[in-house]
Amino acid sequence: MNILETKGLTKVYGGVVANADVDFTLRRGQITALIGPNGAGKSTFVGMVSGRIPATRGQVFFEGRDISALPAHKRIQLGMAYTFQITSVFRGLSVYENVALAAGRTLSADPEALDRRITAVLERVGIKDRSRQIAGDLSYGHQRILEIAMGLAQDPELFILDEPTQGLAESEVADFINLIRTLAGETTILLIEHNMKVVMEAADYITVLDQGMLLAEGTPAEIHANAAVQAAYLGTAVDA
Amino acid sequence: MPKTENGKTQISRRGALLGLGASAGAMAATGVLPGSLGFAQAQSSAPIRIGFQKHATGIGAAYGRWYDATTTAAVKRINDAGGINGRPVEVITEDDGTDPSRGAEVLEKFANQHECDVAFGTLFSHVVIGSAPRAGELKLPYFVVSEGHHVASGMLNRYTLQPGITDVKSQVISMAPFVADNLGKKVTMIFPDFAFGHDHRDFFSEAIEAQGGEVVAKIAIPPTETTFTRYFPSIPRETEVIYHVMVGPAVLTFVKELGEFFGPNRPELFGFIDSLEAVDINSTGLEFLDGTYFWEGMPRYAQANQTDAEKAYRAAVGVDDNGASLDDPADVATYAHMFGCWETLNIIKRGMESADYQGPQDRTKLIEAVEAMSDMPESEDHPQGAKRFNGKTHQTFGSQYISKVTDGKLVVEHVASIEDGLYEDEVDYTTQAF
Amino acid sequence: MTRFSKADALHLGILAMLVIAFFVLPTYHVGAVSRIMVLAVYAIGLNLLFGYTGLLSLGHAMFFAAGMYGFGLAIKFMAAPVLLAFVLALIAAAALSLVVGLLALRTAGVAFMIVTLMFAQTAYLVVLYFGEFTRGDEGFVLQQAERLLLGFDVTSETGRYFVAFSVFAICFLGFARLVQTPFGKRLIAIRENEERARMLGYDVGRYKLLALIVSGTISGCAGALYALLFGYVGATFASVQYSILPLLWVLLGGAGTTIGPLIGVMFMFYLIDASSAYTNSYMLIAGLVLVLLTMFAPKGIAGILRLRVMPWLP
Amino acid sequence: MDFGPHLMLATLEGAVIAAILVLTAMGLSIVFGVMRVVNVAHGEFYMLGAVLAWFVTSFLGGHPAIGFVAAILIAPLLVGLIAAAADQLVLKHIDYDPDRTIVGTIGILFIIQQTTLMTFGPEARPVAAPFNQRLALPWFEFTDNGFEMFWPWGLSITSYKLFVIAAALTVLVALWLFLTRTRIGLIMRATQQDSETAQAFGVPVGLVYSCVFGLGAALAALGAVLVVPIQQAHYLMGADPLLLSFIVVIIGGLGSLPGTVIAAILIGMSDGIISVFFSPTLAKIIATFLVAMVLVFRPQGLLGRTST
Repeated sequence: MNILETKGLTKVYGGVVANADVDFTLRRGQITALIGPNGAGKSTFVGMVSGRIPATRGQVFFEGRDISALPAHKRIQLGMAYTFQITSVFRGLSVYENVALAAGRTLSADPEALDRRITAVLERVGIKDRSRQIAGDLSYGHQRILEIAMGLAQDPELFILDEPTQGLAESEVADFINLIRTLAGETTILLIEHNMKVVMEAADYITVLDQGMLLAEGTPAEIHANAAVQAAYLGTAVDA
Repeated sequence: MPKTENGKTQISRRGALLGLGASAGAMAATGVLPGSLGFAQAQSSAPIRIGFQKHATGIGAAYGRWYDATTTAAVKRINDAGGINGRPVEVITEDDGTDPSRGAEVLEKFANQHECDVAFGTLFSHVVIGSAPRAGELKLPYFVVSEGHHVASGMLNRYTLQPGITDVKSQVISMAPFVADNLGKKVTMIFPDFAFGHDHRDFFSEAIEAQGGEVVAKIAIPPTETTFTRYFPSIPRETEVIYHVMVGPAVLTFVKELGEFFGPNRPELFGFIDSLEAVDINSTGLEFLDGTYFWEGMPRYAQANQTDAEKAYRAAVGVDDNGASLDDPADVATYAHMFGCWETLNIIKRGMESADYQGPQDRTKLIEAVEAMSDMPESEDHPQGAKRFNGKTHQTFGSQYISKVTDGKLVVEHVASIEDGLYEDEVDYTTQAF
Repeated sequence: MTRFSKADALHLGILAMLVIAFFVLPTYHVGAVSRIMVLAVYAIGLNLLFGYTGLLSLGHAMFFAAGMYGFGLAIKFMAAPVLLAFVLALIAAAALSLVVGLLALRTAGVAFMIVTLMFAQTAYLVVLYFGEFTRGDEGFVLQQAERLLLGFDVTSETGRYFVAFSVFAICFLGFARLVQTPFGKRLIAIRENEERARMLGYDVGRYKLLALIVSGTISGCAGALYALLFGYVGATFASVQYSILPLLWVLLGGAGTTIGPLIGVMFMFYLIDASSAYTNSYMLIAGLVLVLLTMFAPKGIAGILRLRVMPWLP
Repeated sequence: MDFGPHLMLATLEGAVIAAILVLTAMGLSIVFGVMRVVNVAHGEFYMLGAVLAWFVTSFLGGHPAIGFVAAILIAPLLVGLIAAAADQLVLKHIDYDPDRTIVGTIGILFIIQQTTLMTFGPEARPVAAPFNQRLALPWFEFTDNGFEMFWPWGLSITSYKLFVIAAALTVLVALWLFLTRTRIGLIMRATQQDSETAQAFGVPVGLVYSCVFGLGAALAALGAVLVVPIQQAHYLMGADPLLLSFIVVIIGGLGSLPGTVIAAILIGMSDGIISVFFSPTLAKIIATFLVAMVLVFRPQGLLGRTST
């Protein structure tokens, strides 16, 4: 069964159509990349999926259940996790507290389990030694990693990552790809990405959005060979 | 722990002191003697400390300044005449910000920090009511000069007294006969929509009905309002007299807009001078007031039949014949109220002397002595006129003045007698324990 | 773990000092500290909403007044015993905060400031409008005999001090505990980054509403306590001025710290009290101090302490 | 008074209130829009304008018009300079941080208020209007005798109040021209849009802020000079205009000058018009509550754009 489906999902901003009737399915347990040129409506799309942005019309199904009417926090409670395109952590709190807040929604009743989860997640992403640092003082790369840690700490069924590698250094990108690959099978990942290297290396499956509409989908190889995608996207921004 | 030995007290009694020219001596003594030296001596002539709760800031500041001037003048006169029980009087002034919370704090300061013998001088009712419970708990005699009905209504306590100024209920009741007989029977009342205004509304409505008149409309103006014209259309056409009372910094606007609203054909106007207290009635825009009537607690303009006591009082507080400061003719006094400070201080003096007041341990004796007072004839101690103090209700009653604006001056047209303003007792504080 | 006990030690130490203060301070200051503790409870109420949840209310006087009038009117018109009146006061404040919360929390930022300000202004006018019961601006007195707490006289210096102390201690410790709980942490999360908190699955609207209700109820508790201890109920306490004051106390003391409210109230009280002894224009001094303080101690007094000496300050 | 004339009178009076409010709120709106700070001392700049007007007119004496004209030139200028100085001395140093600005401007409020109390005193002092004729207004009605004109009791306005409305309109137009047609105006608006970019393009943002703060205060002072012949100068008169303009700015929509104008008219008029139907205090309760509800259901204000 598909973990996520959308039907006719549409967003109109003051007459401008950002997403037009997007019918989308997401396969369970895989890493799917959502790509498309700037302004293709990728962030709007995941915004509507996660509930941050109210849809003009259309439906969202999660685990077969229609969640179109649910507010964002309810959708997250069903097992989604979401990382922001622009880094969004609790800048005034420590790394540990950041992750504690993420894991705490389900684990706050059991402090020991909570502490175990936090330690495990920090270890996994490799910033355990920074757990007492204030998040705002971290380097940009570490903040992005912290944000991913906050997503993992929620133990999500579906993990939506909105351009996670934006602004990362080359070596950090490589680390990120490794991390993502280890998650395959554990959880379903929806990855919005500009960096084609990441997409090609990390994704099992690719969906292409152009001008708010679904343009193509397929394996990385199929997409690479797709003429329409070439024209709309790869031809213009292949080096992005 | 009595602070003064009997023998010394005898010497410093009033009679003995008169011949000694004591005030200067006593002042000098306290000024010269350091606290540690001549302990007994210093105590016997140590000043009586009166805490003056002053509206120096906040909405009551214009009144506060004149209450201060009157207090200073009254205390100077008392000290010049030998002080109280031979001891000089010292006034400790604290600003209450015209705020009930700060007012209560100030009383605590008087009682516990400055070690005042009594507290005195509050005008605004909310400050009085906010402070009075603390006065009762601190067992500090609290002499207010507020004209509110709070004391006589029984709301306060045995330690709070108002012996120097008539309360609003009495003032209002005593106006009704004149209004009904001379101005008209159909009255529209305009008053501020808070307790002070409601007192006017309730007491006057009742009193005018007793005179065969009626209140045809009651227009309550919200507080902090700065413009008024839009409320005036609610005045019914049949109105014969408009009864107005307003307080606060916007009073002049209120009266001006009333004039602008009516133009040339107005009904009779009867106002409480509160509407123009500290305001020159010859300000531009007030010309229409000519021929209208005002209640005055004490006539602002020196009258043709001015008494010597009034003349002396006026000179002592530094007010000219037009009710303005001697230094600045544009600086108009709150003349209809501030006499209360003068008279209250003289009553404190008389009370302390008849109670043989020595120190805080005699505070209850002081209250009993004041409670025992009754008729007070017009004199330099009571320049506003004769008073009748009701020891049970802790409230004084005096004559009230109705003046007509004539050629830019307020000329007294009618004097309401003490009897006109009497009403049944609502409380007997003397039955309360100290 | 050390961090935990240090904070606890600090809180208990402050309470111990307040007990000692009663025995060593002159009478006047005992009275002053009683009042400071009552007002500090009010400031704690605002601190929860403003300092911890990041919602700046300019209308907290309405909650203070709800408690004060709930208490005072229950005694005046129902002759309720003090304890029952106190409970009614808390219910009144909680109910008002619930209604205000449901409406005002539809807004955020400056709009929230204005909406709370205007609701408070409405509440103030309502107090005046029903002058028949409230005696409007003049207010009314609660007689000594009506202020017996289970037969205990709260109008003596000792009684007043320790009733104020007890309520303060409960609110102070309860508050210190509250901000350590998951609930408290989530409020901080909302203050730090509301959108992030929502996208971690927290029902931000519900948390904000709860914070407002707790905050309003604590403020109402302070209002009822004031009426109980000082025997006066009046509209002044519902005016704008009494919405701005707690904000000033919290900002001066240090917003988002447990000890900030007490420090802020104490500082402001003694600043005015002390400077008024030297000059009539004490507001001028107060104004200068505020300007200097905000220029050189941006996070308030407790904020400076946290920055310089006690980084573990909760 | 009959309903029709009463409503007309309330509307006219409301227009006068709105005229003053629009100037004061405009001042706050510009400051708010460009600098994003809550200036709690704004009402005190208004008060200073009124008080300075009194000083100027009583110093000059002579015909009221001379003093008034002098006051309208001098008071806003002086107040603007004082505000700009406050900006340079205080606000600049706290980096326009929102919380610190609140404390700082409360401090400035205390300082201005107390200084005024010490120099000007606690009295409410009147300033004579340059001219002030009462103008009775007619009312028209269709009766059995056809179209009739009559002069209802009390339906009137003064020439000065009409002048206030006209003056406020003139100032508004001038302000609009200033902001859209002059270089300084453009720089201000550019800074409002994006202060960092403006800085990058060589705009002296610090100086612009001081000018804006001064301009905002000067507008408040101008409103006060216009109002002081109707009301009186008093050291506590700043509280109401502060709250009202604050409300107006938010209701209008942050940073939207047309919104500010509409909201000022709405709020200035609503008070008066609602008072035709209800008793005064109840009318105020209803007006306050309704305006709050506008924000509850339109948090971005009337003409504000939703963020995100």
